Amino acid sequence: MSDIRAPEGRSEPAYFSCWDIHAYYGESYIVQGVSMNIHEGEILALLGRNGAGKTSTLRAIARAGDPEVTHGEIWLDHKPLHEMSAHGAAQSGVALVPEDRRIIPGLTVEENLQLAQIAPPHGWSIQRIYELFPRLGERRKQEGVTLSGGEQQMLAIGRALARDIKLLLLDEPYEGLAPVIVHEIERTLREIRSLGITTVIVEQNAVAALKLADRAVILDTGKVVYDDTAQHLLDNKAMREEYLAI
Amino acid sequence: YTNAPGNDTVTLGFNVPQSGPYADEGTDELRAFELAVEHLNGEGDGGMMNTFSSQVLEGNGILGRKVEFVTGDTQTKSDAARASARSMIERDGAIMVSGGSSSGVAVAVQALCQEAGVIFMAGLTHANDTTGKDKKANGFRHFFNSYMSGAALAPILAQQYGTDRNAYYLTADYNWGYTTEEAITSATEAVGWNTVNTVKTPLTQTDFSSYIAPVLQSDADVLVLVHYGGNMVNSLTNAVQFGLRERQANGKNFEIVVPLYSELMARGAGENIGGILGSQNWDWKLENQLGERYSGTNAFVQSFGTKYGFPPSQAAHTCYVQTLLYADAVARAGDFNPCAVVEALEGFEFDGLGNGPTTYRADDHQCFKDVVVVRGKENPENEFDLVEIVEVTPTEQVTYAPDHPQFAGGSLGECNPGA
Amino acid sequence: MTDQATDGFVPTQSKSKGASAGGALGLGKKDLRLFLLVVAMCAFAPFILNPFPEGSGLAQFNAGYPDLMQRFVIFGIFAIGFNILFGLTGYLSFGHAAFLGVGSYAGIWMMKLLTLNVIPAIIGSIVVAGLFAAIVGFISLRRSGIYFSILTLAFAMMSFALAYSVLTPLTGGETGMQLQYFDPRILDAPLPEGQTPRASLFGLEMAASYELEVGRWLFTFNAGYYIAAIAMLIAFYGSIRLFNSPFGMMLRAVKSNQNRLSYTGISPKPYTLAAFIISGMYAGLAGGLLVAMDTQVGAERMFWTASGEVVLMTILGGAGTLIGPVLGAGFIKYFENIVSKINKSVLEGWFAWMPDWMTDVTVTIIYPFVGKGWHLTLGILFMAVVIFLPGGLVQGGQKLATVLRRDRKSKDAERDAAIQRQAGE
Amino acid sequence: MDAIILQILNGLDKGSAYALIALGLTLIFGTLGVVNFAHGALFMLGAFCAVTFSRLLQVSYTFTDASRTDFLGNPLQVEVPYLYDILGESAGAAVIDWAVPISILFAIPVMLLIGVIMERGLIKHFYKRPHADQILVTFGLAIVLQEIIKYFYGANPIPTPAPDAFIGSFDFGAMIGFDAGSIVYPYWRMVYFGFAAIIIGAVFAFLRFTTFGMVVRAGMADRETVTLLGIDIDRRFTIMFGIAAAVAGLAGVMYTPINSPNYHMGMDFLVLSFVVVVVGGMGSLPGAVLAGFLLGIIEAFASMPEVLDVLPGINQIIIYLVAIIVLLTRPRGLMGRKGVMED
Amino acid sequence: MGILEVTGVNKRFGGLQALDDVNLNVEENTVHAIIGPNGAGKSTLLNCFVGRLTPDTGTVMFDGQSLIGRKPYEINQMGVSRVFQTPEIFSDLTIIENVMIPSFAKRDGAFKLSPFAAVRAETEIREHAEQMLLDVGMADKKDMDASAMSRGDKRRLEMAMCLAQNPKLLLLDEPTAGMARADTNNTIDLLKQIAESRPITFVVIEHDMHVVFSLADRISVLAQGHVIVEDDPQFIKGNPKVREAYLGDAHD
Ligand SMILES: Nc1ncnc2c1ncn2[C@@H]1O[C@H](COP(=O)(O)OP(=O)(O)OP(=O)(O)O)[C@@H](O)[C@H]1O
Ligand SMILES: Nc1ncnc2c1ncn2[C@@H]1O[C@H](COP(=O)(O)OP(=O)(O)OP(=O)(O)O)[C@@H](O)[C@H]1O
Ligand SMILES: CC(C)C[C@H](N)C(=O)O
Ligand SMILES: [Mg+2]
Ligand SMILES: [Mg+2]
Repeated sequence: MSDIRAPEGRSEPAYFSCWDIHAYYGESYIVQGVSMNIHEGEILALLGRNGAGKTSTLRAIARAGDPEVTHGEIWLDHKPLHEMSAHGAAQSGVALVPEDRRIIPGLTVEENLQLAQIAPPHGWSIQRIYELFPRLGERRKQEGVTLSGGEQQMLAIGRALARDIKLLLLDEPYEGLAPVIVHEIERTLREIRSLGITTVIVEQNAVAALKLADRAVILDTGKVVYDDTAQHLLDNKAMREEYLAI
Repeated sequence: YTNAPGNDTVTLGFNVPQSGPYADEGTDELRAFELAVEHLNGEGDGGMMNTFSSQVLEGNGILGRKVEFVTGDTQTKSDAARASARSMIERDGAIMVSGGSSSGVAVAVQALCQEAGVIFMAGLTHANDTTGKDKKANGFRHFFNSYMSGAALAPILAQQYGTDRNAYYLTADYNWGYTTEEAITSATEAVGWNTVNTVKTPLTQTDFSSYIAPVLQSDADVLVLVHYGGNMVNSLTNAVQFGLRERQANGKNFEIVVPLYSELMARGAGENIGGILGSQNWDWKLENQLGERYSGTNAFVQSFGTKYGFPPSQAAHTCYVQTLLYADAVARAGDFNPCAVVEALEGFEFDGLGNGPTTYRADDHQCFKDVVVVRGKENPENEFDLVEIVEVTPTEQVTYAPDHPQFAGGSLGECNPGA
Repeated sequence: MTDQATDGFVPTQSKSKGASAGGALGLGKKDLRLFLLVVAMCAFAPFILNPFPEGSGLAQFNAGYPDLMQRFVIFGIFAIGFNILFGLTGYLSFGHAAFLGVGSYAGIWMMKLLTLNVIPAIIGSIVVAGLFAAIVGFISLRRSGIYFSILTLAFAMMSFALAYSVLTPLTGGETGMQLQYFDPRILDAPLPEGQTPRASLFGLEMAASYELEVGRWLFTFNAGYYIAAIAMLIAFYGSIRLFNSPFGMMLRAVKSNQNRLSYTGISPKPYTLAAFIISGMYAGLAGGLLVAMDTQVGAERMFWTASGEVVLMTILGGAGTLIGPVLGAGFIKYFENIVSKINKSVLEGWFAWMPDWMTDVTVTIIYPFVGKGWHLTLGILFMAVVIFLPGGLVQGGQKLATVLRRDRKSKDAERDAAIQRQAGE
Repeated sequence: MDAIILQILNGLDKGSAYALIALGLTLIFGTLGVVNFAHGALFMLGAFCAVTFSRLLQVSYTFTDASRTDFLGNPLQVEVPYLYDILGESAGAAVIDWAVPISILFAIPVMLLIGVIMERGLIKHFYKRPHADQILVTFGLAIVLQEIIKYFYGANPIPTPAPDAFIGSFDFGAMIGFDAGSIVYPYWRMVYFGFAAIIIGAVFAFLRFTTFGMVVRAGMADRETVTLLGIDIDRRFTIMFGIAAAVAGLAGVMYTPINSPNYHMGMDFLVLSFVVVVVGGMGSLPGAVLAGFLLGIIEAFASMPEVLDVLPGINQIIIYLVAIIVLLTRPRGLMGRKGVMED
Repeated sequence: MGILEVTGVNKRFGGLQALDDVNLNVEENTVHAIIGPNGAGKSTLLNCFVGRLTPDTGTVMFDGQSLIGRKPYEINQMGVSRVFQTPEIFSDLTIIENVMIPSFAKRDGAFKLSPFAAVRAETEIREHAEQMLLDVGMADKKDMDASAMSRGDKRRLEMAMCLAQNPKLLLLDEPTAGMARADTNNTIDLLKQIAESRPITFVVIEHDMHVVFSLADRISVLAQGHVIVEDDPQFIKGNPKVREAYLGDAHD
């Protein structure tokens, strides 16, 4: 982890960096000093076993209320996220696609998308999202939470794209998706990268994630145990076996 | 006997509503109690102690014991009132409990005092039952009651509005409402009035419009509001809103009657009370307007008004009087023993306490005295001068036999001195 | 299976209660300790609640007189019962006072019709309240959440309204129901005219007290209180057992996820209904004891504010905890009965030692909060407790302890981080 | 027939009071998910805004009139409102006469401010807390507010009449061909009805034609996700609360001429308004309004003597009986949304 | 004669035909996988088995008895357990309590009034629950609150809860979604081992083809509410219909 430095001291400023974050759920000490740097337009795969703290790290970055960050700095495009509230961070360009999708009950598919376009800055038009996921267009008047699992996942990603984002945090985006759709989303993510959006992807399907990603970070019990290129990890059998069992 | 006082002090318990709708009435009662204690202890100007026909009180407390008091909140709930009274008796050693602003509370606390062996000097309670089916040997009521209201009002109603009237009743749907409705209907029917309808309204009702509206459809030309407190303020206000006061029915002016008046209610109803008849136990203008017979009134108003800056209500008056009567009875008996007090009060005849000559009847521990019939002023000069005295119905007319059907059942039992 | 290392992770505290062996009476060690503590507090309440000598200024704060001690334990029972429903299943009944009231009416009618002995009255109260709860529960439990609350509220308000008015012959209405010497009482000899009927337990009158004078202190040991306290201890014991039973666990599961419970093969409805009925019977017991201690029933004890009061007692003390509801009940009853009795002259007495102007200022400042202002103090305390002690008095205490611990821990973390930082540079 | 028309009028009017209170309550309770036991207190505070305002208009100086005496025989202190000096006696009196309607202008900012302070200072910390805690804290607040009012204004009702122009009643009967005087309706109640309709319409329009309502609903269902979409939900909750407080307050202001306000009028209405909201169905504004009118009309009919003769005492329980029947036949009240406060 | 027989099941949500004449026959003691694109109606079908939904038409027979119209708990008591797509657990209870409850349900039936028994004394049930947790690899967390679990752990917990009942038919809706690869493999092993050690039938919905092909004895493919193919695993991969509707071209 020698390339991780305090933001001030970097030679080449990373687009996104978080530095030594510690976070708690109440009493439970979960994120135990995570640091990482990502360059603009890169995709980083954040891997690790169940309970390693991946979700917690993403939530800490997005400034969700839980877990509570007690220490550390988070910078996105020279803006200090660690000083912001969740909505402030979101307006600065962070979008979290949470692991349980969090479709808002009581709202239709379309309303769920509209909701994302209330606060500035706006991203894709709703029409464009329907073009990407025609299934959502068909179901636009249906209550979001009655969608099938996969459809909900599409909606959650669509909701993120409806905002003009700089950093996309994807928590297990392939979970529960049929293989065809996984391909679809992979293609979308590549497109997103081509737009210059920086992405962190948490995924149990490590091979799929690594194929997509430029870099990989492995977490174990809340600490970074690996931080290097994705290709390197794909090649490093020992590492893969130890932390990913693949 | 229970809570026998020591040689220095004696403790009285003043149990009044301090929260809930009657809190202001309770506050006024408490003012009167404090004033009475002051006078008993020889402070202040002595108030009605100077005009009281019995002159055994010396201003040195009661039998030389300085009077102390404890207060409590009845919340106008029988449970809470009993809890408060029990703490006065069990913890503070009160030998007499007084106060209260409803019959529900009075009956409940009176029964408690009977059990515990202390004296209960009822405050504001108007239902017949307090000295009727629920009477107790240890309990005494100075205030008048439903029957007396009916008996006092009926002749004056007949005189003012004629004997050919159709009356429509809105009655509070609880015990006091029932006894008052019964008293007024039977008294007015006796002078020739006709009862068109009696409708019960819930205690918790706040908007009475849907009860007033059917009055318009009936052939009634009088509306009797057997309501008290907030119920009365609202039902009267609503009735006036519906134009009942300007209404003509059966070729006569439509009239509204409120059998039991109170100054505080009158204040709450504002200008709506103008011209409306009702009855009272006492009024602070009695002596000024009707002279000597009601001596004591001015003395009390003077000392109350000087201390607090406004004239006392009838609730304050009855509580003050009850305290003096208790102290006087102890002094006359020379003993705090409740049974001695009961004996001293039973059949006691007195004067100079503002109501004219009065008797505590032995059979039911009810005071018999004149009843004041009042009418709401059309243009009151200030917020304390809301009613004018129409007439005073003399004692004889409001007296009834102890076994009158409206008071049937129950028995005083024997005085209980407690432990 | 992979070994899921959890070192460095601090698991949240286990909630399972006193799972360890040891203890007696079928209770775990921790519960047994709590129970014995409560037993001791009940036994010595006349001392504990009367800490100030008679006649001293602070005697105003003494609560060790029979009426209030009885109320503490009786409302404790009421709240314990309410907590069985609300604390375990999460169903918030807003009409629980109806069961207390119905229990009281049943109790007083037993005393009127059968005997002045309190045993049949109390049993009658429990049975009738339980039956009433079965009906109300059966209907109300068809709905959940706020809909359930409003259904129970509606039943209670109907009970109140009817008892206060139309049912006056049965309930005494506004004046409440009292015993009369002429009540039939078929098991007792008839009372002579005018005699006051008194509740008793095989001849031991509820009002009977023994007074102990120690120096300037006066302690009252009241028969009624001890009988109510024993009932409370039994009720409390029952609630501990119930909390730790599989039944209690199912009730907590109902609260947590009813859906999962039904897909696990358990029918939630009979569990919640049973909890509702048990809780109604506790309320009935409390109602029965109220009439046993003070032989009258007022309809107001079924008004919605009375139902609200038990909700407040439970939350204030700590819903779902064993002892919380009892503390909450004590707290509210103390304010109702003690603070409401502090009047201006009492205040003046306390501060008489100050210079006159200071007495006046002090009394003027304090006066709005006591006496007729007791509601204000209570309201402020309600707010203070929820704001500063989330989870009520009991959990508030526990949280306070953990906050202290947590402070230490985060400091440790920061130190660790600082060390790491140095190492990194 | 005329009796029935009259009771429908009465029911509509009662209903508009219920609907207005329930509307404010459901904005907080059904939409923000806070069990606000202080809502009645807000209604009461609104009423006391009117009282306070009319007292402010009547701030007076005193002079001693030696020719008259007070009840103790001392020279009489006569009070003259400053307003008489400022505007002249007749204009001053006219303004004082119109105190209640004018005080709307006074009440709106005051109630908005109270609502905002209440939300910022207290309620916002309770969105995530269990409903039970919300009950405890708002009940505490309600007690505190009403005790403060009691301290300054006493427990007795305070007459606060409508302007003279609205005193008296309108003879509908004569207009639609019944006997004169058989169907009369007080002017002020008609004003109240119209006022309620306007407020209800305005709130609906606001929530319907802006995305505000959707955002707040979403925020209540899942606060965190909404924040993560960049929306400052706290601010919107505050605004919502302010609006609800203002609606409650205005309902209170306009109600004062109908029933003299007193410090516990909020508690008197509280339970009823909860029943109305729940019968209407949680989270549904139209439901709350509909239930308000429904219960108002049913209550009016239950208080007719003809009905009471058949079913004595039905007026005591009718509201609760109807509530039970509705809730048993329609699981989520008249128009409730699924999942709102069902657990 | 299968243990679970589904004939002609239709379910409509408003304008959407979610299930369109579904027929399915699950043989006893086999692993039957249902795959299909998102929104095909797989979860809806399971909902019709456990009493969460009632089909508009059609029959569902389990062990010779109809499941239609029965309450969820009755169906469970007949021996049908289900793992949900989004974990359904008792989040306010501890892990061990979560697993004890199903054991109680199995032993005591749908309702048993036992207010004075002590959970503490139920050693048998506790030990059984501990064993289940050991099986899914969560023994060390047994006293934690279930709400504090990570998502993968919640899924494993739910599995333990279902296994604790020793059901005749276990319905698994994406049991390994969100599970780490290592645990996915362990779960496959566990399910296989269970399938071998006792008489049990599995119906598995899964998008992870690795899991499907490791476990399934037979596979039904659902698309747009309709069973388009039912076959043995080896024939599924190559089926053009399946490739088009579900697997996509890239898959091999
Ligand atoms: N709300 C919470 N309270 C307490 N502890 C929590 C909470 N949420 C998660 N944890 C704990 O934090 C640790 C990390 O959880 P996290 O959800 O970040 O893991 P993860 O890496 O995303 O795992 P998974 O792959 O299973 O989703 C776990 O041990 C979990 O038990
Ligand atoms: N309650 C409902 N109301 C309306 N439509 C619904 C409802 N439940 C499900 N649907 C629709 O029915 C279809 C089938 O849903 P289902 O959840 O069964 O899909 P699935 O096959 O399980 O998909 P996935 O693999 O994504 O979980 C979906 O299009 C969904 O939107
Ligand atoms: C006279 C009043 C205070 C009325 C009261 N309700 C009573 O019963 O007496
Ligand atoms: Mg995760
Ligand atoms: Mg599914």
